Amino acid sequence: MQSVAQGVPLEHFVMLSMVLFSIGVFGVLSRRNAVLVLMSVELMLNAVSINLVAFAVYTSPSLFVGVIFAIFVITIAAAEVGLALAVILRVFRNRGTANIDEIDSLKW
Amino acid sequence: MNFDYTLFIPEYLLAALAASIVALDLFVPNFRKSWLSYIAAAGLAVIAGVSLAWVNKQTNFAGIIAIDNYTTYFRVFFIGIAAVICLASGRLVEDQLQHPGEYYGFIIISTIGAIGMAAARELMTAYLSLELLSFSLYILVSFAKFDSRSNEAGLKYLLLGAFSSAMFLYGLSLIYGLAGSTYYSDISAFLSNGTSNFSFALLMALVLIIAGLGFKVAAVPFHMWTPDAYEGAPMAITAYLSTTSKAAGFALLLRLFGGAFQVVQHDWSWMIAGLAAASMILGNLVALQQHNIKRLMAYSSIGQIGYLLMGVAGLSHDTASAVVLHLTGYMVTNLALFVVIIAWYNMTGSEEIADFRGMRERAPLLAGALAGALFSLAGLPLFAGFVTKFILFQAATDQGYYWLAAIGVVTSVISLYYYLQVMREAFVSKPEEGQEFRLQIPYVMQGLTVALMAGVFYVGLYPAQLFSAVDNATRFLFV
Amino acid sequence: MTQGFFDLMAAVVIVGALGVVLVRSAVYAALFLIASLMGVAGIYVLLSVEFLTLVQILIYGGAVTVLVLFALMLTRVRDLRERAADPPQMAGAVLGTLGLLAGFVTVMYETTWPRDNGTITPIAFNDIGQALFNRWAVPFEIASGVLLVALVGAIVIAMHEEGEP
Amino acid sequence: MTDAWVLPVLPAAAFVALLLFSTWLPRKGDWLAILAMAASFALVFPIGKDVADSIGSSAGFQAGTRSWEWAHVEAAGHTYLDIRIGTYVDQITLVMLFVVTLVALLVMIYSTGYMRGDRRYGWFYAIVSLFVASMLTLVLADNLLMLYFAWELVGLCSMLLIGYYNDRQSAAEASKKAFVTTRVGDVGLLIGIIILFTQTHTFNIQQILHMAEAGEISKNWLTAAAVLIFAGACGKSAQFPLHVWLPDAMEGPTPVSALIHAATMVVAGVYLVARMLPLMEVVRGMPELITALALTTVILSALIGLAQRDIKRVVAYSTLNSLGLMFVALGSGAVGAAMLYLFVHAFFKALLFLTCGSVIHATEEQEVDKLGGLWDKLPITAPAFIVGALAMAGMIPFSGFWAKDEILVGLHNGNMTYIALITTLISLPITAIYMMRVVMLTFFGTVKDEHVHEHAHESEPVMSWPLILLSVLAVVAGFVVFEGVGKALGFHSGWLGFIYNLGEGPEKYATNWGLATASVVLVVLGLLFGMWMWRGEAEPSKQAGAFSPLTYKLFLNRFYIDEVYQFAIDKIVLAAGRVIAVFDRTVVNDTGVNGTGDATWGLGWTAKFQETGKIPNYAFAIVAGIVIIVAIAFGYRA
Amino acid sequence: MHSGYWLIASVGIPLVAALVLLAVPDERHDIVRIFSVGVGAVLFAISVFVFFAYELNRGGQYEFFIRWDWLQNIAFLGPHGISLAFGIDGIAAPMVLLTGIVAFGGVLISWKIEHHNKDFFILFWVLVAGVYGTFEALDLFFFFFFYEVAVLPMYLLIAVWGSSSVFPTFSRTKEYSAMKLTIMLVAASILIFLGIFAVFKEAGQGTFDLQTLYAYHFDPRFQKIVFPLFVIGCGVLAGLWPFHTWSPDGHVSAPTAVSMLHAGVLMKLGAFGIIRLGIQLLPAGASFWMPGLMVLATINVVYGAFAATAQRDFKYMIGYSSVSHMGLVLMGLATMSVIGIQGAVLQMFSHGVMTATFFAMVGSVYDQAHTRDMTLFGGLVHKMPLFVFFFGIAGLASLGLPGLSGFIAEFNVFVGTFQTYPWAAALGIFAAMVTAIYILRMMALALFGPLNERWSGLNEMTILERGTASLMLVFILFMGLWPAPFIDRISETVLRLPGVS
Repeated sequence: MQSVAQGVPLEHFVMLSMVLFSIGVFGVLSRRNAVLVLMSVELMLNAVSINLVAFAVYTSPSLFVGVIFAIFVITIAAAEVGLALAVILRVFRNRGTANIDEIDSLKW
Repeated sequence: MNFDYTLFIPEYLLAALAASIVALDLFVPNFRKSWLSYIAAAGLAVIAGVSLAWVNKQTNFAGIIAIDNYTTYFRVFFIGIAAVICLASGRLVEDQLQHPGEYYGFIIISTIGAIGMAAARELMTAYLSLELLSFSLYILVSFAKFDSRSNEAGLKYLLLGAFSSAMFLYGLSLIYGLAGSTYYSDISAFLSNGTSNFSFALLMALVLIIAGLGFKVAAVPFHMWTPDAYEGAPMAITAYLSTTSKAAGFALLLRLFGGAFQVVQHDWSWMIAGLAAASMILGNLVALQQHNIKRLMAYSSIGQIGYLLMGVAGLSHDTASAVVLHLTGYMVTNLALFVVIIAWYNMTGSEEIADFRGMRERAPLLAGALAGALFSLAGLPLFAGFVTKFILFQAATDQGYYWLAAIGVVTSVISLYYYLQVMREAFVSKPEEGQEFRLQIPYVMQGLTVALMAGVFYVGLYPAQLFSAVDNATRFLFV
Repeated sequence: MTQGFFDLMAAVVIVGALGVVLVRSAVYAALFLIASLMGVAGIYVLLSVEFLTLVQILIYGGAVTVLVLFALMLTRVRDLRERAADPPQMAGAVLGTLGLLAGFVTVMYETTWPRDNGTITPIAFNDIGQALFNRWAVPFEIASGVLLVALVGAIVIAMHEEGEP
Repeated sequence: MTDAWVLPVLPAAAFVALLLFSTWLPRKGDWLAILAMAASFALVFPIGKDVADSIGSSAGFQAGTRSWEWAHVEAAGHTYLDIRIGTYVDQITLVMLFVVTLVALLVMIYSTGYMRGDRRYGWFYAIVSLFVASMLTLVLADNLLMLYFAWELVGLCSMLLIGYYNDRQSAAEASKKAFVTTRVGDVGLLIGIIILFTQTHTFNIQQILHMAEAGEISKNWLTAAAVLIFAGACGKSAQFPLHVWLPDAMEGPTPVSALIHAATMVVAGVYLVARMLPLMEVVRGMPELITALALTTVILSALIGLAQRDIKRVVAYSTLNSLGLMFVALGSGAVGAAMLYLFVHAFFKALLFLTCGSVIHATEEQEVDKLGGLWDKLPITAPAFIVGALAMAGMIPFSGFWAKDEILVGLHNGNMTYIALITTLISLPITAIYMMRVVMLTFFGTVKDEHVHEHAHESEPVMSWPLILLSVLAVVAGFVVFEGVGKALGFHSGWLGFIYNLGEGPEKYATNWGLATASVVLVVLGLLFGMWMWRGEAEPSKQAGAFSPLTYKLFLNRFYIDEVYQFAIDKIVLAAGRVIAVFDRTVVNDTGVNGTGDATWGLGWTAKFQETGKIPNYAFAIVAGIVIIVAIAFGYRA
Repeated sequence: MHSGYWLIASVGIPLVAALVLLAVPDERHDIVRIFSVGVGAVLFAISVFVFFAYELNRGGQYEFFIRWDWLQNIAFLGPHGISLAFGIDGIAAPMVLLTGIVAFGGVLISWKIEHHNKDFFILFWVLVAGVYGTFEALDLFFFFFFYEVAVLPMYLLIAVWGSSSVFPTFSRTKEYSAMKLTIMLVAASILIFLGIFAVFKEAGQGTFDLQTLYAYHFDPRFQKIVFPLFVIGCGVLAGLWPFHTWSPDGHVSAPTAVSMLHAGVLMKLGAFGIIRLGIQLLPAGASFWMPGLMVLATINVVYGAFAATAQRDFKYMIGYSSVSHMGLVLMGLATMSVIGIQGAVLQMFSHGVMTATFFAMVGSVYDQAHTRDMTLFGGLVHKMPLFVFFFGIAGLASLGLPGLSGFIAEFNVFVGTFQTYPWAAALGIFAAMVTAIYILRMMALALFGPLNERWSGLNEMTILERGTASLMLVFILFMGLWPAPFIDRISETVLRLPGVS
């Protein structure tokens, strides 16, 4: 069957993923709420998946590891979110805040 | 293509053991929870024995997972560490933690992840194993649910871990994009055809991968989580963090860079060297300032990581052997030290170095082991540290890294200072009034201490067998 | 026309992502996240891996977002708004990101991706299944292990103990 | 009798025996020491006979020459180090042996009385034995290293004996002074020896002398060596400027002073110079240097002697005086004269000290101002002392006269300028005066302290007999100058022929009547002046003292030389020490060592604050790390 | 029986003793003491035997040689890669003897230790084992191994059993001194560490065996680079100026036995290392750098002597005099001449015995008086004549009195030095005079003169202290009166040293 994306070069996808990744990094660096930091990490992971899939379909379709990898990445990401939220809840219950810059009793 | 699932029997056994421990937890009466630790340890010991069956068998599963001496070595190694940790945490878990079953379960499962990291010859598997280990550790670190420090540590570790593993993944994706495959062998084959027209992508990928793994092994500047996680985590888990997770990181590092990236060594060795230098200097300097034994160990471990990275920088068969040897010696020493600390902590409930005072009077055995372990960490002879460090540095020098070796020895002198400070509390300071009485250390702890110290002396005085075993193991890294 | 579709989707993704990292209100951020992730799903469509598209929509559009919203509720983010990061932190964030981006751009312009023939070879559903359960069975098992650990762990951590307020 | 080594070994053995067992021996074992001493004294004669016989024979001076290997380093024929133990005997040695053993023997006998009942009687005899043993070794040594060996031991023993009364701080100080001062000279001696060794690769004295005379040693090194060795001699023989220790040396028991001044210690320097004289004469200007210093000593000591109050101190300065004369003789190359003076000096100086001893023993008082009119109280001591005094003053016919006359002749015949001769002559009356002063103040004139005078009593026979014997010797010893006497004693060609037959060819005693009369006149004048000055209440002396109190004080305080040295030690050596010590602590340690440590510590302190505990910062660190590495990598690649 | 087992025993016995002591219950002080004295006696016997059984004229190969391969044919290590190779030459022989003497003396002196004497002796034996090993090891790795073993127990030995002291202008806590000592010594060994790496890589023989490495001819440029590492690294342990400050402070704070072993033997390890690693391994570097060492050594000698004159504390005085005397050792080594180096080794032995005596004596008076300020004493001779006798002998030995060990050693050094560096020799002899000044000053102050009533309560030395002192005295006299046995052994080896004239 014919793909719908003929004509869009690989670079575009890679560029997109890179931008998305950077935005995610920015989020991690700038956000204060643990949950939002987590969201930013999700963005980064999605960037990774885009990369993987794009490479898979463009350069090595014979052994499309990228796609499989992307599936796993998504899975792990989901699991990560679940676990993280549990921890965040636990922290919130003990300290009454989810603001990561207020959570700095351990330092130096 | 070989799909021999029997290769994973030890892992299946581990999984089964974990499950059965969790199940047992439901039936064991509360005042007998310590049984769990013994059962776990016993099971682990058995499994370690089983996994010895693969010695000198060099085979692999679909080219994804290699079961060779390297894997076997680390299998036994990780399982052993897990067993020690289980035994050592018995009293701790009873006193402070809920859900002992899950606790031991996670430790055992994480071992699978660690073994996977050592065994994987394929990026995806390596990544998943790494996540398996990390997840278990995230949970274990925050296992002391009512201790806000534990939660905080867990949160930091988790968020930063996710962040850095995203970085790692991105690096992997780039490598995949370049090589079109995730098998180490393919990658290495691909890279050996010249990298001129995508060298920047390659460098970026390498940096990201090194960052991810650097985070795992806590190399400066990716080390920030370490002291906090160490301090927050339950004592036994701190020990686990400083042993298995680091060792697994190095297992993966060696396997990956030996198997996939050695052909482009000149592209990355200087990065590792830089990290090594930074780690040695920063870790040992900041350790001078610590008053909490866990944080002290955290920084000292950062310094030790620096030494090990020195070996990775000049990666070759010799250095790999040297690295694994030092890793082993360091881990044994570290375990011994942590067993002492845990035992003392169980008795006194304090993690402050200042509260080690009078250990000589109150627990001579612990004090002696403490001294031995600290000397070993400082790299003084009779103990493991001297020999392994000597061989490691010599190996690095043979690769031409004189300056790294120089930094290494200088910083190890600095480390001697703070180790001696700890020893001073234990031996010179007298116990407070009314605290002079002898403490009754549980026999488990005494046995562990003696056994581990015996190990320290074994490595320190007659490393020949161990070294040749290691040499056989690392031989398979570069196929 | 496909190029146009790509641009659209890319725009959605980027805008959503920017929303996630810039918007004050945590809830809006969550919604932006959904948008962005859906955009990514679109990208998958464009890459003709429908299976991934479904997975993306199900897991992210469903599970993850809901979880996130729950978390936001439970942690009662103050009137669901967040203070802006203090200047040094923000400066650091900007610098770091720009540096990284610069690196990426260099990579972009300096690299010719090997074996890139500019065309997509679509991957069939059942091939993926085959691969997943034959060749990649072991990673699959490990992944399941990870999920299990996460599940149990989340319960153990979040579970309300007796004697706890 | 070629086994001269027995002489020192006997007293040495006595020393060991006493050191270990004296506590359990009857009489603390003094008899052991005395027996050993007597034995070695007896052994001197066979040796002397051999030497006397060997003079004519072509064999040369082989008597008593023996040598054993002590330490030897040799490889590929090249000898790196060859230290031997060996004895060498010739006339000079012989004289020394005779004097040392005899005086020591007498002193020991005398001490049995003087030291009776002392707390550390056994220790005393032990050390005296060692003292003598080392002195004998010194004179017998055939190589410089062994000589130095004995030299230092002599110094040690003298220190121990001077500090014998160890409950006196003054004694401790005096012994310290003696040792350190002589040590200054010893440093010179040691360097000199090393120079000679590095130049000649041997320690053997005779070889060195031959090489020196044959001019096989580079002139500069030779000069250096000669000067340094002479410095050593100065230290031991208390020549100016290293003379300060000798007068304090009387802190020790009087018999010890006798030993030190007469026989064992101070003449070591004279012996050394006499021994090395051929070497010294090769060096241009060396004799002049010796003479000059010697004369300085003579005048200085004579003047100081005038003003001292302590009877022993006066005698001590008279020793300086005599030593000066000996060195004058050596300077003018008159070895025979020097040895003769040494010979007779031993007797009358020992006599003087022992008599002093018995005076002190009798009165327990040594301030001449407190004594007086003891003539009738001490029938033996007094005349004995006077004999000694006259001999010292060089009154004819006492032994001192002949020896001194020899020196004058030597000066006259020698190539020395007349200044030397004149200065010596000037010193004579002064000597006479202060000797007379002591005599007058002690034994005549009015009694100053009734109490002292009352219970003064002559000391027991065991102490008196040595005095008498010594007095006789002090009178007659001088007659050996006459060839007949010498022959009678069994020396061919008389004493001087015997002594002089050292290669310079025989030289007869040539009386120079002019000099002789001059000296006699001067001495008599001096004596008479002394008598007049200190008669009765000693009024004139007081007036003299009052006439120029400054000079008086100058004399009394020994020209303040000690003070100068004390100052030098305190303000230079010790001060330098303090400075260095402070430097060491503050700069080297507190700044250098601790500074490094503190710097490291500070680095750690500043570095630890990167750990802010805030997740965004940690994340930033990661990103920053990545960016930096990437930047380096790309920059390097581009 | 293989003669090498004697050396193995000399290292093994103390280690085993330490292990055995681990098993002794804490409170059984008596067992610990008797056992330790026994071990000390055995070691002493072995050392004496080894010294006298060392045969001359054996072509200068190492005697009592024994080799156990430890790691070989693995990684970068070829055959005999790292082997436990023991053997002694004419230089090591006297050092072994010295170790036996001082160790035995130290044990006797430590009899009266009450506080955890079990721990004390464990550490003590480890220290002794390290010292023996260093003198006997013929493998670069094990040389360094034992070198570090000897440093390892120092911290605890000083910090636990030492004494802090307060002086008018400053104070020294035992912890400070112990830490400074340990850190400085280990820091110095860094240089040796690096030097060893460099040598191994340069030689490329795949072995640390010293004899193999001696046979290899290193490139002179390389030697010039690496030699300073060894000399300074070892020099610090030998009290090389300006890295000497650990020594006086360490002595002041250390317990008696440790001071004895430390000044007596440990400082010699440094000088020994300079011979083994410096002169023997890198002769070209040696001949290039030795003038520099000569300058430092001369500073050592004069500086130490002067600093000693200003001290009021016995141990400080002895400490600085040690600096001065070790300076003489370095001076002798720096001459690169037969007599000089021979004198250096003699001085190592002489200084070892003499200083050990010093510290033993000071300990015996300090234990009673609890002060070491010599200005507070006076007339000790009236209460403790024997003490004064031994102390005096040691003092005289240190100021180089003939008949005692010090003279022959210093004389050799001076002769050797004079041939090439007359100025240095002159300064050295001058320093010997200054030594006389401070030694006699100390004696006049503390030992002689009227008795200071405050100390009328002092008693004579205990029988064990007398034993120790006599033991030392025997050897001081032995070497002073009949140095031939030493000189023969030493010179035989020194003559074979490369680059020595």
